[in-house]
Amino acid sequence: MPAGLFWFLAALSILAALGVVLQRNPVHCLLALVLTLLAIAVLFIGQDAIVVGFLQAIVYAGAVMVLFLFVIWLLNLPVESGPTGHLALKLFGTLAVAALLAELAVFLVPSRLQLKFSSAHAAGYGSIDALSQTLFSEYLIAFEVTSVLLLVAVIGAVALARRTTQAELQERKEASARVEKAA
Amino acid sequence: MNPFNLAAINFAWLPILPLITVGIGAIVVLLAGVRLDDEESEGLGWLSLAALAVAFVLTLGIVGQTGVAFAGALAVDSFSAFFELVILIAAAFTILMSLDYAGENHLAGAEYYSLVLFSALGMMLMASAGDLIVIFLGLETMSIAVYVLAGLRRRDPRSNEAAIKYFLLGAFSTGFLLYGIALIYGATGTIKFEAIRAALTQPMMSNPMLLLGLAMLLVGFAFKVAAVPFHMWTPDVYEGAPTPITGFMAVGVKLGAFAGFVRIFLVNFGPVSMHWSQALWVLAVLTMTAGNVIAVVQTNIKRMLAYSAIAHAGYILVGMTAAGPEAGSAVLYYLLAYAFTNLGAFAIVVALERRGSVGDLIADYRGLSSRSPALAGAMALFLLSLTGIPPLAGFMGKFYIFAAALHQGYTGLVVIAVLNSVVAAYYYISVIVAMYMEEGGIDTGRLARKPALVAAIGLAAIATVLIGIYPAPYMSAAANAFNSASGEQAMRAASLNP
Amino acid sequence: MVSLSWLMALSAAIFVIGVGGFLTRRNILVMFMSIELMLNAVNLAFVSLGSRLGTMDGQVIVFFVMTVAAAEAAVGLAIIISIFRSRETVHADDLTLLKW
Amino acid sequence: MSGGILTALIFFPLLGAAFVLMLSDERATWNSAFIFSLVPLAISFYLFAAFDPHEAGYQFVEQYQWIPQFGISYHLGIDGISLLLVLLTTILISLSLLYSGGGDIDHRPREFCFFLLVLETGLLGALLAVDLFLFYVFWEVMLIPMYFLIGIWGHGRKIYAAVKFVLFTMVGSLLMLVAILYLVAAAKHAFGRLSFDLPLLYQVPLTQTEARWMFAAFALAFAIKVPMWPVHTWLPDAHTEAPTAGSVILAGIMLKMGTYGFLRFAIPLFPAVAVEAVPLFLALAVIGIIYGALVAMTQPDLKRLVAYSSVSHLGFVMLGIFALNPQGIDGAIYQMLNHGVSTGALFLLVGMLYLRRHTREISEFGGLWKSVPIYAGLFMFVMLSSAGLPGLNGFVGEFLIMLGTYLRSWPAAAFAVSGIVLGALYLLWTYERVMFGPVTHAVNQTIRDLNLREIAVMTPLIALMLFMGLYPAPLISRMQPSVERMLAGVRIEQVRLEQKSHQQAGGIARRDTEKQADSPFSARAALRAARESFNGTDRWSAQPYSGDRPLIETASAK
Amino acid sequence: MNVEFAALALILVFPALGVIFNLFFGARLGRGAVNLVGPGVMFLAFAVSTWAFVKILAMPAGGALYCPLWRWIEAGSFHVELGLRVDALSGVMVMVVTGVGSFIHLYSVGYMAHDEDYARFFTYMNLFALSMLILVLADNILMMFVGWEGVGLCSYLLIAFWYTNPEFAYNGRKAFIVNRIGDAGFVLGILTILSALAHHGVWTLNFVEIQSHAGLIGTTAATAAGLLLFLGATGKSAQIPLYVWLPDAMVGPTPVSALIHAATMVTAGVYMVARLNFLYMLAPDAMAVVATIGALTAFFAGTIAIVQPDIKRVLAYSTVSQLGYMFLGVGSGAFAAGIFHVMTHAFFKGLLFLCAGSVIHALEGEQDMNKMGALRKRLPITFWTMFIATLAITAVPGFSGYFSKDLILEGAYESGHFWLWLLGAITAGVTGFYMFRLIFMTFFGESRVEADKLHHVHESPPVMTIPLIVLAVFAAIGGWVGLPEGLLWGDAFARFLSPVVGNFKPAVEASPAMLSAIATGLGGLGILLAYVCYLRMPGLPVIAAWRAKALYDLLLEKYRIDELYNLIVTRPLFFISDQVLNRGVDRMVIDGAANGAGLVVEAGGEAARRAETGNVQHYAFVYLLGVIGIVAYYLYLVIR
Repeated sequence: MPAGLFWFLAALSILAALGVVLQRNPVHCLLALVLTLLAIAVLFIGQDAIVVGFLQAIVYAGAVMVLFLFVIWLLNLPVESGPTGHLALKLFGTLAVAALLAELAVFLVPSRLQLKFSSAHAAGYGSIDALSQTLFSEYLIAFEVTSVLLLVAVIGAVALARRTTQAELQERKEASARVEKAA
Repeated sequence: MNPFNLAAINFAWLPILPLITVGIGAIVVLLAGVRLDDEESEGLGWLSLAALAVAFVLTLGIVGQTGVAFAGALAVDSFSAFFELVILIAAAFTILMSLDYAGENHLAGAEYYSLVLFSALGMMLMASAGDLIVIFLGLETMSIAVYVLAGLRRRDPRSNEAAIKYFLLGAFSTGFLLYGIALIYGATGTIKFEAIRAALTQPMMSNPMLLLGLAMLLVGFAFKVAAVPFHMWTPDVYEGAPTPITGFMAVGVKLGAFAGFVRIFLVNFGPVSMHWSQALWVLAVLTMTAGNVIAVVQTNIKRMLAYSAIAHAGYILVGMTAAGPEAGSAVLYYLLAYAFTNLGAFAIVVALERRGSVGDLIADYRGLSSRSPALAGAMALFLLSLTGIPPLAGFMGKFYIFAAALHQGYTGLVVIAVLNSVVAAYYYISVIVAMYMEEGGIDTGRLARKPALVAAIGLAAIATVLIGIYPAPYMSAAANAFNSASGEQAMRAASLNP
Repeated sequence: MVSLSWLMALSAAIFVIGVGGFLTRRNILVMFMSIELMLNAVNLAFVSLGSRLGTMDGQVIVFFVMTVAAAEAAVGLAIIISIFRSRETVHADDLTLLKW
Repeated sequence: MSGGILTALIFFPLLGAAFVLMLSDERATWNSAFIFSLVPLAISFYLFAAFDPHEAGYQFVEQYQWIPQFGISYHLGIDGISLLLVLLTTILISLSLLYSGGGDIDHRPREFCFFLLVLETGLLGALLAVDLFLFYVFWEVMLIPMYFLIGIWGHGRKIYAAVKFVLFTMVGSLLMLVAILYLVAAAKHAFGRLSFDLPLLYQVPLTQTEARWMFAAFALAFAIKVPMWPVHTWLPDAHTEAPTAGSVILAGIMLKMGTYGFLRFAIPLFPAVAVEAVPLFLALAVIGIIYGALVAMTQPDLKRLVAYSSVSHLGFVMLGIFALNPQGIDGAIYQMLNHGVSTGALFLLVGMLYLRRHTREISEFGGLWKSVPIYAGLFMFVMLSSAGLPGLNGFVGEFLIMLGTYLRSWPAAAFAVSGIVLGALYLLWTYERVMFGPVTHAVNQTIRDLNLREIAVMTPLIALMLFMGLYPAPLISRMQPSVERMLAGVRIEQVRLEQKSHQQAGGIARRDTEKQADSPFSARAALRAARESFNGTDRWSAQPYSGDRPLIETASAK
Repeated sequence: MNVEFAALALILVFPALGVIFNLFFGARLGRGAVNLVGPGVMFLAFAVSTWAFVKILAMPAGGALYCPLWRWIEAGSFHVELGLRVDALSGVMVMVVTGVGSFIHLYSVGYMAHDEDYARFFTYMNLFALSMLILVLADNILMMFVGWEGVGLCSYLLIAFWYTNPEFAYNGRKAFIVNRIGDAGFVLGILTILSALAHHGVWTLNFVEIQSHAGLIGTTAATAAGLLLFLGATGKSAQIPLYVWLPDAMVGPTPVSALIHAATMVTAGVYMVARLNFLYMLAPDAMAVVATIGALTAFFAGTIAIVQPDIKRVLAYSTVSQLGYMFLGVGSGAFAAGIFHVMTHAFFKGLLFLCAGSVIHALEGEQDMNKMGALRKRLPITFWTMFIATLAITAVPGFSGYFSKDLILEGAYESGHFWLWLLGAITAGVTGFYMFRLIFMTFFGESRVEADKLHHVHESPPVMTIPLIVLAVFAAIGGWVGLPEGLLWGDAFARFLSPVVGNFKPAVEASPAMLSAIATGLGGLGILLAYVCYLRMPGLPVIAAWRAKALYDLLLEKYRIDELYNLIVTRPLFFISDQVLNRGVDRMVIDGAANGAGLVVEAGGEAARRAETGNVQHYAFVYLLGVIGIVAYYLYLVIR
């Protein structure tokens, strides 16, 4: 990966990431996030992680983010109305984040960043062949688990978002009454 | 290499059969429940129990093994068996508690039971993981299922709120955990435990990347076990979640998390314990102290038990700080004792709770002993065990942990732990005070119609007493479990008198 | 070739930005997006480290992380919807029924 | 190995407790609980009779593996130090049950009997355990039933009192647990194996610092239980609010666990530190004696007054223990029994009064003698026993303690005698305000005198007071060998300490009472002198030192 | 020579049976049975005592009877064997106690005839006698202490016999407490002896054994022990500074006063000092203290007696004064003289009290001498017996008191205590004055008896007067066993006692006759003055009191010693107890610390709880702080 490209992508991804954090409109945030993901996808590909890079672009930046978009529209979210009531958190949060970044920076200077070993990329490194070979041998169990994980996610999503039953409506009434009373 | 040569990755049915059983059980429950109304879900519960029972039997086969399977992805040893068995028991208790609860509260039975099973599956994976990624995936399976379970009382704003808080912070924490895994991977070039252990040679030990990785892993697990200051979610989530799930979180999630925590730190990072035990020392002190001190002022029993769970995590961290074979088995034994006691306590909370969350206040327990002496007696038993009164299980656990820590020279830590126990005694006892020495409270309905719940309470009580007064077999089981994981490391058995 | 340090620094920067976003935005959805930032930062670290080490593990892990992220997204968004249904809000500081 | 008689003794009450829990009829509950408490009473009498008074070690020993991982065994045994306390325990529990069934406990009798019997198990277990872990288990087991007894059947600020009792006790006992664990670790270091067995732990070599810290932890735990000044403030509250039976057992037996702990554990485990700590403990004990008596004097509440008197009396016991000589320790053990009997009886009497008037305020009474002469007479008798009137039980213990203390440190004894005066002062003043003078409250004219059951409860205690006052020798002779054995370790340390101070003092010999008094050399010399000074016709010279069986004088006299 | 004589135990058994009988059956069986048993057991004990005493007399000098009982206490090398022993000293004492005691019991039958609590009264009386007999018969000092405390207890019970009067109850308690203060010293004294001997490997409390090992007790220990034991004696025998209880003890029934003041309790201290004469001989300093205290007490109490209006109170102070004489005697080394005075004093003081009781009985409880007078005719037996007793106490030659007091003063002078002798001699004058003041005010002059009582003033019944007559005989002639040396049988009493208490060895030569004359003269002067003041010029005392009002009030108020004690002891004690210790140290400091710790925990919990705001971002912030902390720790590991 040429250094120039890296710097460009690095700057882009950081700017886009800042965009996620700083913009008020959730849709704009989402777009910035997609931009970040794409920049990172290119960074992946630049490091011979071709399959993963494309997956990142297609599945992550594509499918997953669309899910977000649906939800934003579904909820019809308003633009965040300024930094109300959160100033202290914003200030101290930023300070803490800066502190963390400073700490990490100390760890990540080149002299401290020594790998155990470092080898040249074998032929086909990052290809779908190599990836699936590893995936289905050494990571067979993990791979199977992801299927379970996705199943769990589906069940969970359905369980939470399915139609409200009559009994639940009743319960909801009771609950809100109780909340009011508590308030 | 033929990628599908199963022998090359030493495929083995033994370790995965219990997992598969639980997974299939979950799917069967789900399918069977499709056409059932929420109120008729009790049969699904029994079905889940059957799956757990089968898995339990199958897990027994792992006891006594020592080795790995699936190219090191799964550890096949008594350690995994120990945790898997306890996790299965915890799941079974949770289901016993839920049989009536789920119907009464209109929870979606099929989803509920299958998620409990899936989450148990995740925990079991954590217990038997042989590499970091399986741990991570197990953790996620468990967590995602529990996020949903916490929010399953969909129309209860508290339940929603518990779910969202747990989810947000959990995902946030996942980031740190993953970051840690990445750094460990970078530092050692591998994510497999065996290889990591082999890599921890002298020059590697102070590799900054390894250390930063350790730090982030520590954070990730500290969050899952609810160690201070990563504990803030615990009371809110425990309070908001459906009570059986709270019990499941307090026991099962903690078991899974500690299984991973112990496996990674005590077993595999054991050789570099000097790089993490001091940090754990501080965490342990903070966790015990904050947990106990804040619990003192709670008025809601679930919240109080949440802080108590935090405090108990602190005691376990004391054991982990001590870092050694004895400490390892002490932690295991403690978890066993803690599991039964806490499950029993939560079962009683379930029993007293009426629809919604009426009956959650400590004040609601007033005069319980005259309305329902057996229930009050059992609750007192559990609370005393949590306090650490001999000869109950909780005491033996503490005793074991304190002994281990002292043998490693952590006298100061043990003294702090002991002083904390006194604070703890205060709030546990205040519940007993409410039950036995005050009047008022609310009527709790008839318990006799809930045989499953009664069975859960009874079994937990028996176990609490039994593990306490005859701890030797459980102690040796814990010791064997730990030793089989730490394997060939030249650590002598934790049974200290050969 | 770009030095590993820079890659890691980039990863750390994005990670920390994600953390910052999580801390400072009121909107749960945006907080969730910040978490996605953190995960991506980690992914970048995995790929970079894997690339330097010359093993495929890093990339495989990224694959898993993506799956997990997808699963989390599904569940997380479902939770957000369910809370929006009952509370009509997605602001983190409105969700303080449970406290103390 | 003796067929598990001690196990039977300990667990029979537990069996009874389980049985009682299954009953629903109130009368049946009381009766069966009482009967169940009679069995251990019988067993303890049998033990007393079968006990070999010449054997210093443990008798009726039972030992089984329990938790081999830690070298913990179920090891029971009884010796001269615990024998009489066991007897006291079984007696007082039976009497408490007998008394409580007579109307003192008016609600939830089933649970009451349950907890009382569980408490008996805990108490007996703690007394009989030879394994440190086993002891700790029973030690804590005692705590809980007592907590319930105070909290459920108590009066007034019962919850505050109960919780305070538990927390105070727990602070000490948990720190003791740390010390136990540390000690065991040291034992492992020394002997290569973990063991909680007392005889082994007695021999653990320790550095001075270690021993000091551990002694401090043990001593704190026991001092709280005793309770010594200044950790005594849980006691007045607990006593005052507890039901009568609770107070009786608390004062009569439970406090003795603290002093017993010193005798059995703190001192023999760390003799060197114990010897060092003598001045401190003598000072604390003396402060306790005077302080307790002074504070008792102006208490407006009868039970509170008796509670503070316990502080004073237990101060005497501690004084005797830390005299670290046979006289002091025999006296201390004896005084433990005395206090159990006398203060137990006092609490019973106060309870009987409370049952009639529902108040314990001294100012509510006056001139009671007129209406309740039997009660007044018994009260007088018990009060005199408590005040240490010669001829009654209290004096024997007090005198031996004073003697032991005097031999150890005469100023301590000089201060301690003031406790005798103050003791008489507050007791008599109380008696005067309650029994003498005109009847100031009309209601006091109509209260009824003791009924048969109450007299039946008091009679054994009165008999014991007389018997123990007039003929203590058979009791003391049973504890002697064990006390001597316990002191053997202390003496070595004492001599060592002296040698050290001799060296520091540049070899100037310092005369020490104990060493000279009981060392074989000087004793033999003294005996010779004694023989020479008598002409043999006098009855005093005929058998001047007979009966001192375990002692050196006899050996040399033969 | 020692002879075992098991019957000695009977001396204790009889009163003990009396106690048991009266306690359990007395009220049930009625007055007759009690009246029979109460005094009866005493006479039986008296009989046995007499038997024993006769056996002693028959034995060669130094003989003794003993009766071993059982082994009482043993602990380590220490052991106490209970045993009874009658030698010359205890023989005399036991005769006095049972003898005088019996007659007082007999007298009580009449005196208490109208009291409903007669059974309780005789229970106490018998118990009192029992205790005193234990004290006297004990062969070891610890058993002696049993009796010693026992009489203290019984005095408490008897003084507070009419318990419904709060003042009486208070006085009873005061007696016991003051006694207890002395007893504390006594215990320490025992311990001092014991430990001094134990240093040499000798463990004994037996009088004979202690005596044979007395050489092992150093002077320091002997002095300390002597003084401590004497502190006990000051309590029991009402000496400065612990005499305050005795005058207040007058509130008990009069026979009690007689028993306490004459025959038994108060003489215990003198008996103890005599019994331990060998110890005191080792400690001249202690002896000097004893003698000085004795003389001072004698004078001091005498002066108070001068102005008291209460007939029993005068007698009480006279008792204190006479006890002072006894201590002057034993403190001077004239042990036999001291004991001799104990005996004679038992006769005449017992008699005086019984007479006073008879007067009070006649006047239905009136004790104020200002409301008596001219009773000579109405109470002839009482008058004559009391007059004899007064002659005895004022040491009119020929009467018993003369011989004993004379010996004491002689002993004091001859042992070198000139000033003490002088004080004693002056006190003899004081004694003459106040005793005859009593006689004159009671039996002579104008009748000041209140009108409504006057008509049924009558002589007491025979059951009361017989003891008076018997005691009067002894008061008159009882002193003849100790005539001056060289007259008839000489000082037989001292000879008899000498094997036990040794012979008095004068340090200073003196002429006994002259000493006797001076003392007797001063006594006569006192009587004369009383005659002048109360018969010849009745207005004189009033004028004197008015003139020297301050002094008069001071005396009347007993030098305000009670008030002083109240101010410096009692009040501070109560203040410390309630305000300083109970409210201050206990509630505020100790409980404050304990509760404070609890409050700190609770406050900490409350504060930490507030951090749990419910806002998930706050949680994340805390989380982040944790991360920063942990990473910082590892950073430190890396860059260190």
